[in-house]
Amino acid sequence: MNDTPDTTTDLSLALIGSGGAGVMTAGQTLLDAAATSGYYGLMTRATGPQIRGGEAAAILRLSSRPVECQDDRLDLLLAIDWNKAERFADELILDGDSLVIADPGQGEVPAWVRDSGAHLLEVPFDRLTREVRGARANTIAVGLVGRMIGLEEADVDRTVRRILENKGAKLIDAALASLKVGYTTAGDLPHPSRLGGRSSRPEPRWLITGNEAAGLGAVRGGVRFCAAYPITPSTEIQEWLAAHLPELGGSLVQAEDELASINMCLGASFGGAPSMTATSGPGFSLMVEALGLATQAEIPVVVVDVMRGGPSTGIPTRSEQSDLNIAVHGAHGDAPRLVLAPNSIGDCVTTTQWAVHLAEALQCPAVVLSDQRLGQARAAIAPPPVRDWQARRKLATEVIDDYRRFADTEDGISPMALPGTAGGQYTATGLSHMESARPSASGTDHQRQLDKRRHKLERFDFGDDWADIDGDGELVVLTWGSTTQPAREAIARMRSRGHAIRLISIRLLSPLDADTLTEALGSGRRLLVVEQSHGGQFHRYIRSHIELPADTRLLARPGPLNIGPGEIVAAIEEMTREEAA
Amino acid sequence: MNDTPDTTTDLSLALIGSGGAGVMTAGQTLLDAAATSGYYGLMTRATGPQIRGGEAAAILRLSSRPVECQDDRLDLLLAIDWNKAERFADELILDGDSLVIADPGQGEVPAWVRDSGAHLLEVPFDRLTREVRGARANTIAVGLVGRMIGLEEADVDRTVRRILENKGAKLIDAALASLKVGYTTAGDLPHPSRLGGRSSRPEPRWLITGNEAAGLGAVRGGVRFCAAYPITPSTEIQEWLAAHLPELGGSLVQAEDELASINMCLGASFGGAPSMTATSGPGFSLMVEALGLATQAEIPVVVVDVMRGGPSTGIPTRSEQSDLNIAVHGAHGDAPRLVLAPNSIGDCVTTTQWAVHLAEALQCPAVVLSDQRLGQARAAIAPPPVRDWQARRKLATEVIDDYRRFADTEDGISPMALPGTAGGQYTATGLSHMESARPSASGTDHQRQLDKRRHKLERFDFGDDWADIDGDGELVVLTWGSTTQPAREAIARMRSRGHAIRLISIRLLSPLDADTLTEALGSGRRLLVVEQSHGGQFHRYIRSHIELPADTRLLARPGPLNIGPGEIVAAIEEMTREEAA
Amino acid sequence: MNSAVEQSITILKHKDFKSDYKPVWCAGCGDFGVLNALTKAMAALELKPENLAMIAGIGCSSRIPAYTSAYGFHGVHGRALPLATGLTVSRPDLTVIATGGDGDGFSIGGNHFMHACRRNANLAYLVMDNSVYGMTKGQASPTTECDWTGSKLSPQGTGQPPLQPLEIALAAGAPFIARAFSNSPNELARIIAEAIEFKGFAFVQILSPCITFRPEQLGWKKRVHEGFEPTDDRAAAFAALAGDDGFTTGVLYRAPRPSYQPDRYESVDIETIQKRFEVHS
Amino acid sequence: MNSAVEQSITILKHKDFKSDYKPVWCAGCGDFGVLNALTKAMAALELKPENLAMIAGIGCSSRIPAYTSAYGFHGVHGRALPLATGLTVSRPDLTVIATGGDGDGFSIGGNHFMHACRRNANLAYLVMDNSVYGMTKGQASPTTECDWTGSKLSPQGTGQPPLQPLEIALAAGAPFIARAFSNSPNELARIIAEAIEFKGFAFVQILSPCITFRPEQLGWKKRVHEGFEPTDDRAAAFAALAGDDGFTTGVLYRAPRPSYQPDRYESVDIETIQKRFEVHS
Ligand SMILES: Cc1ncc(C[n+]2csc(CCOP(=O)(O)OP(=O)(O)O)c2C)c(N)n1
Ligand SMILES: Cc1ncc(C[n+]2csc(CCOP(=O)(O)OP(=O)(O)O)c2C)c(N)n1
Ligand code: SF4
Ligand code: SF4
Ligand SMILES: [Mg+2]
Ligand SMILES: [Mg+2]
Repeated sequence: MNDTPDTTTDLSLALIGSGGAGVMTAGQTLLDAAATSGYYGLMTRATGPQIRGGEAAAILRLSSRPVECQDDRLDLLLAIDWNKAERFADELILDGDSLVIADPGQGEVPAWVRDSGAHLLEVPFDRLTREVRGARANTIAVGLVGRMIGLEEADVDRTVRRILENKGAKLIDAALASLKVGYTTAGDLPHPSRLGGRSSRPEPRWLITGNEAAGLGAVRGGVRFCAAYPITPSTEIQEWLAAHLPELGGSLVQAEDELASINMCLGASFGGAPSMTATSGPGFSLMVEALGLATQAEIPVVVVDVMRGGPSTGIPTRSEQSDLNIAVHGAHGDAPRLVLAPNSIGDCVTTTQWAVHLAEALQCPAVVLSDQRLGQARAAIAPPPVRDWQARRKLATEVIDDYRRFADTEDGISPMALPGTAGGQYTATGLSHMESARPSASGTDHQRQLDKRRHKLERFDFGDDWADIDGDGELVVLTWGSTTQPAREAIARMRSRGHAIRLISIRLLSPLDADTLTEALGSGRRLLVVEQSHGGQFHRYIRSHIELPADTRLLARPGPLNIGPGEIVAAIEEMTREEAA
Repeated sequence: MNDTPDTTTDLSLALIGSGGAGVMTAGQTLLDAAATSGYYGLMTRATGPQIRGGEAAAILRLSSRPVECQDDRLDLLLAIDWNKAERFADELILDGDSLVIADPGQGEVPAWVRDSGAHLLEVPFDRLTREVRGARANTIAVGLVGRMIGLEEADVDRTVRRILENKGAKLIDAALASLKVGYTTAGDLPHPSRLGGRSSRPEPRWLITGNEAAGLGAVRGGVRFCAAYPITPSTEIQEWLAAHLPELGGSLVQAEDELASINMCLGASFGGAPSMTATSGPGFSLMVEALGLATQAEIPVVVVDVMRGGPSTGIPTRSEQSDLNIAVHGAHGDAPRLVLAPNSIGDCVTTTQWAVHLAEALQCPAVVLSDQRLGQARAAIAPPPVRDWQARRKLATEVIDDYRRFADTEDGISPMALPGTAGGQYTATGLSHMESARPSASGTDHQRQLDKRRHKLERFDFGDDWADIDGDGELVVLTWGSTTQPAREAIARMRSRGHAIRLISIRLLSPLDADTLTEALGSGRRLLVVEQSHGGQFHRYIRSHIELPADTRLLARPGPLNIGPGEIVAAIEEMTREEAA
Repeated sequence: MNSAVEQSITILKHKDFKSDYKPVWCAGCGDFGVLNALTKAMAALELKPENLAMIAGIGCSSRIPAYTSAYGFHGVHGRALPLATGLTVSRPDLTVIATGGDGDGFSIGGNHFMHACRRNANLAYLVMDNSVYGMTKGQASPTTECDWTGSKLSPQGTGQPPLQPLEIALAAGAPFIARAFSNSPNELARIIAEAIEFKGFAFVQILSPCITFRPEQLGWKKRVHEGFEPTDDRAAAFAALAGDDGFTTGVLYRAPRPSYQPDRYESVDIETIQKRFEVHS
Repeated sequence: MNSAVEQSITILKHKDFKSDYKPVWCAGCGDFGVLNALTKAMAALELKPENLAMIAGIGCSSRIPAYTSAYGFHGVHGRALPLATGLTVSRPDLTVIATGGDGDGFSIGGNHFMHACRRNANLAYLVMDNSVYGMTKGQASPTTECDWTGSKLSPQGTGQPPLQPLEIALAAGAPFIARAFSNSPNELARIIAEAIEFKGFAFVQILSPCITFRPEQLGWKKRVHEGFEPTDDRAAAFAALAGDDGFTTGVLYRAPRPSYQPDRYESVDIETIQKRFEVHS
């Protein structure tokens, strides 16, 4: 490590401190300031088990290029105090190139930090705080770090002003004074690396969390009704919709439980309102009966499942990709449905919007598998692409003679009459039925409607969005959802070392088009499947549909630690090494 | 068709009539009488949509050898009337060798009967009934058919006496008189085929339904607590347990819903009582959250899912094998569990008993996938084998220092302390936890417990009962559950024509031992997978675990009509024909 | 008695509110009377079938939607009220009627019942109470007498006091609560009409005998008697229930309050909302 | 006041009923007071921790089992009462206490609450009511005031009258109903002890402030007042609730009846039962 500042295009840092120290606010301020300065970035949160006020870490990555996953290591760790910090030892990886900033008055440096070989700088936050009236250590830290990594002071000041907008002049003044203390202190310290490389004319940029993005995707697609029951880590979707649906002429009902929320959505959708609910594993488990009804009665509905550690209550605040099985298979009877997964924070907009469009077009339930990693991270990203996917349900609008709600049409999609349409009256039902909707226990009717419901999914042209495919090479990395970004980064690293690798990230998990996927995999290639589940659910699922290459490896492990690029690089290296050997 | 009675070892017949005609009672009487005479047999019921009193059919097969599925065609059809009988046209298959008995006064013979080429005999039931005081047409029919097919009159009389035991002398006398009318009338008719071939010293025989058998298996295994919510076609299991648990010192609670019933079972099991509930698809869908809890908190519990047509409310009174997906995959998170399936009515005893034993031994939930075809059929069978599988939970019984409820033992099974054991106090939880049961969000603890729970299933020696394997040959028929008996019969027919075929019927569906199954399949063989689902769930599931032979065919179709031996023979023939070509 | 309604019942054709499906019900089932009275009430209110939505769960009684000429939704067991709530909230222009049985509504659906009473969305809820699970062939329901031994699932009786739907509705805050009898066609039609017209959550317990599994309920005919006088005083309503034998009919409680309708105001477009995510640089 | 209990509370060591886990609760959370009073009551009743089972769902309050030295079951959200019912019915030798929050018990768990009141299995049910979902960071619960705008999920307030747990319990047939306050340690311990000793279903609503999401609940201290006098007359209890401001404490209703215990009688062995399937030939 040397004292002359390097310029880097990519910087990882973390702020830690015990409850009330305000590291989350500090982290978000830095992210927002960096975005204002024209950078991309990402902030994830980690907290201890206390309901409120326990130890906390804000983990940030800032970059001149889009980033949507954390790096494997930290350039910088700032500890306002060391209280229970060892809880983050597995997550905050330091090495000889890392810089650690801590207050010497806050006790001993934990072993994992000491043993990492990181360079330690002492900053007496506590004392500095006492020097300015109303100052807070976390704001001083923002100034300090902001300056050290090379953000413009004006951008940081402006960001803090905006955040405190409604809090009164006194608070704003104290905050600006705190920042100044930080800037000044930073001036005296070595700056190992500073951010650089942003374009001089910064592109437009959004600050958004994955959960907000899912909410936005929903209303973009046309959702106008939501019923919800709070559950971590999906509640922010519900809250976002509660704030925004009424502005769009829609509404949100807080239900008594998830059985109610999903059925309220079905009721609203029966009436014509594109409907959605958001939940996580435990709530999703309670919804599967109603999802089967939605399949049988052909009622469009979208459920966003923001996955967390399972099974059961599991680890509510951390990510996992272990709800794939229930998303695809969670219903009694043969009940095919749409299952989609966003693969980045921005893609939460796109995929949710697509899910609404598809559910409405295909008159069936759609499950969107987001996860805590995407949902609760906040990022500065390029605005997601504008897509014209809208809720456009095939309706029976004229008064019809002999209306058959479940008519067996060419594409399997039957015009739906909405209440209010004279002559369209029918009774939607979870019973097996005839084309007319009349209940039937006949084998012919049963088979015919099962066929019809299969056909409408199989015959639909989903286009190219079923997966994101990138690059070519003898090795294919196959993944889905939130592990896509680290996979992408791992592949980029390997490519820079001369390896040719293809990435396939599946967005449309069900129905899975075996032919298209097989073609994308190509022949003679080797395969690495990457997923964040203990049971290798994705691997098994893919295997149940297509023949996998003889040389297929699986990188599957559960949460709560996210799979990072380095872990995927190691798995790829192992495969390439073996090949060489 | 000729008039001199043939002797057959196997006879299929059906009695039909509208509500109140009593065909079900008549059918059951014939079955019981045949059993008394030393035959084996099976009776299935079919009814129209009316809640009560709609058209009904009792379909019987009687044989000198064990039979557990209906034949593809009928030797004899007796119609007390023709009211809505055409509803059964798909199910009651007649041909030129069939005999049809009907009252000419009941109107025209339906087209499907007339066009079948079956030989028609006219019997004026209505007039005959009026000849004897208190006579009933259905009892006359019992006498008539009983005599025609060659049952001993004494056996029939005795059976009717036993059935009417508590109904008073007047009723019994009228019934015996009715039988006599039947016998007499039969004397004047041609008897195309009579049952024969029973051994002179009849083996012991049970009369039992699959649902009763599941109840018996449960208490054999040690179940002493049941909480239940009624649902067709599983209610008879609950009712059987309600009658018998108290006799065994156990108890049954009727719950307010399935969420309550499964959780009551978990509470009782936490306290040490081997617990079970029975349900069908819609109820099962409501239980998956609690099943995930049982996995995470390692609480033994058994759920018998008596499958019916799906999805959603589907066809409540008819069979399907379409709950395999949810049985295996219905829970959020990685939540492996035991899934077992009985393959005959008698096996409902054995498999349920085994499920109780395994759930208790492995401290995890077990799902038993029975179905309406097994559950609601009544059969005269050989008594199921006596197995010594008992509920034997590994307990922590002494007062222990530093008790670790979820200790990571060699076999993955941790001694469980029951309330009342001093020093064993712990808090069972659905949260990820340490060995001590203390909640934990650490990656190490999470992974360790996930590994432990996988290991206990993988390392357990399930022995040979994982499947019933029979015969050898270049072709393998792979199936499970209630389609096993028709597959067995189809294979027998093909064998008698010189084909060598192996049957594999999987009893332990999860965990699926890929190696053992692969070995049983052998190499170079061709495979026919048989299942009663629209989506081919079983086929996909197997495929997600093992590599299937290149030449693998799938015979999969939904309910409500059961897959019969003839359908499987046709599929096998197609495969052998292609090979020859 | 609302004589305007009474009169029109006899004038308008209630048959137009029936479908041509033959009910699966047993001959003599009380639910036939409910279907008749309901269609009479619809006719009396001069509703249009296409603007009516009948929402039900699972049970014999829950089959009723398909026997009317209205739009219907025969959902899953116990969830009629959430379906109906989602529909009425998002389509306030419709007339929404939830129906079902005592098992559907008070056993598996009990939580939704309690919360629907509080929530007070604009819908009528008609429960055909026969104190039994008819559809599954005769088990005890929450309203079954504690000593009824007619079910193999509770051969010694349930040992639990029957649930009091009217008391629960009152305690849970329902603004309209009534009881009627399937075999008193005029009163039943009148009460159903009142419930439909009521703006908010209107609950009617309809005693509707199950001829097949509770044939003794034929005797209800003799036990049922009019008696409730509508009040808007909860204490008075509780007091009225204290002396109730379970067979008093009429509107017990009627205390209109604004019905539940979550905010909606079409004020901005999505572009405006999206702008809020933009970084100001 | 039961002075014997009062006295022993000060004599026996309630610390022995606490585990060494540090609660995840926020400093100042009302639930600490409940834990204290509960362990005091356990000590006062001279119970053995190993014969005690504490059953809970999910929520801040539902974490309480692991903070005691009893056996505990921290199940899934809303299902504490079924777990407790299964346990108490099959293990009548144990002392079973179900606990949880207002969300767990009255929202998602509302149906079980209603049916547990009717069923009257032998267990105490202690609900720590803070009129909010604490664990999920502050949404309205069924007991939240209709105009509370503190939640982003209902920014205009819920628009629904708060659920009245005591009225519901009474309407649903609970034989023991009380209210207490987490910050009145002696009364709370006494009422909890009474609930535990009661043979049957004993429900206690414990007002227990959420300092983090409802800091204004600190003011409850001034509003709470003793006042309920135990009665076994339901009408009198309903009347007492009519004038209740939601902050009256004490035992409202106490009317013992035989608790629910399904039949058991070890009379036959399995062989005898199996014989019933044999064909007599
Ligand atoms: C989740 C679920 N559990 C159980 C059932 C089985 N089931 C169908 S109807 C019914 C009870 C119906 O009783 P009630 O609502 O009183 O209607 P009734 O038939 O008496 O009119 C039950 C338990 C089901 N369909 N779904
Ligand atoms: C099925 C399910 N839905 C939602 C949740 C999320 N959740 C956890 S606790 C809780 C509410 C807790 O409120 P309350 O019972 O009042 O407890 P408190 O935290 O206020 O003590 C919710 C909605 C869950 N864990 N499971
Ligand atoms: S079983 Fe009872 S409730 Fe059902 S249709 Fe028949 S009489 Fe009516
Ligand atoms: S959030 Fe509220 S209820 Fe939860 S621990 Fe904190 S103060 Fe207690
Ligand atoms: Mg009923
Ligand atoms: Mg609460």
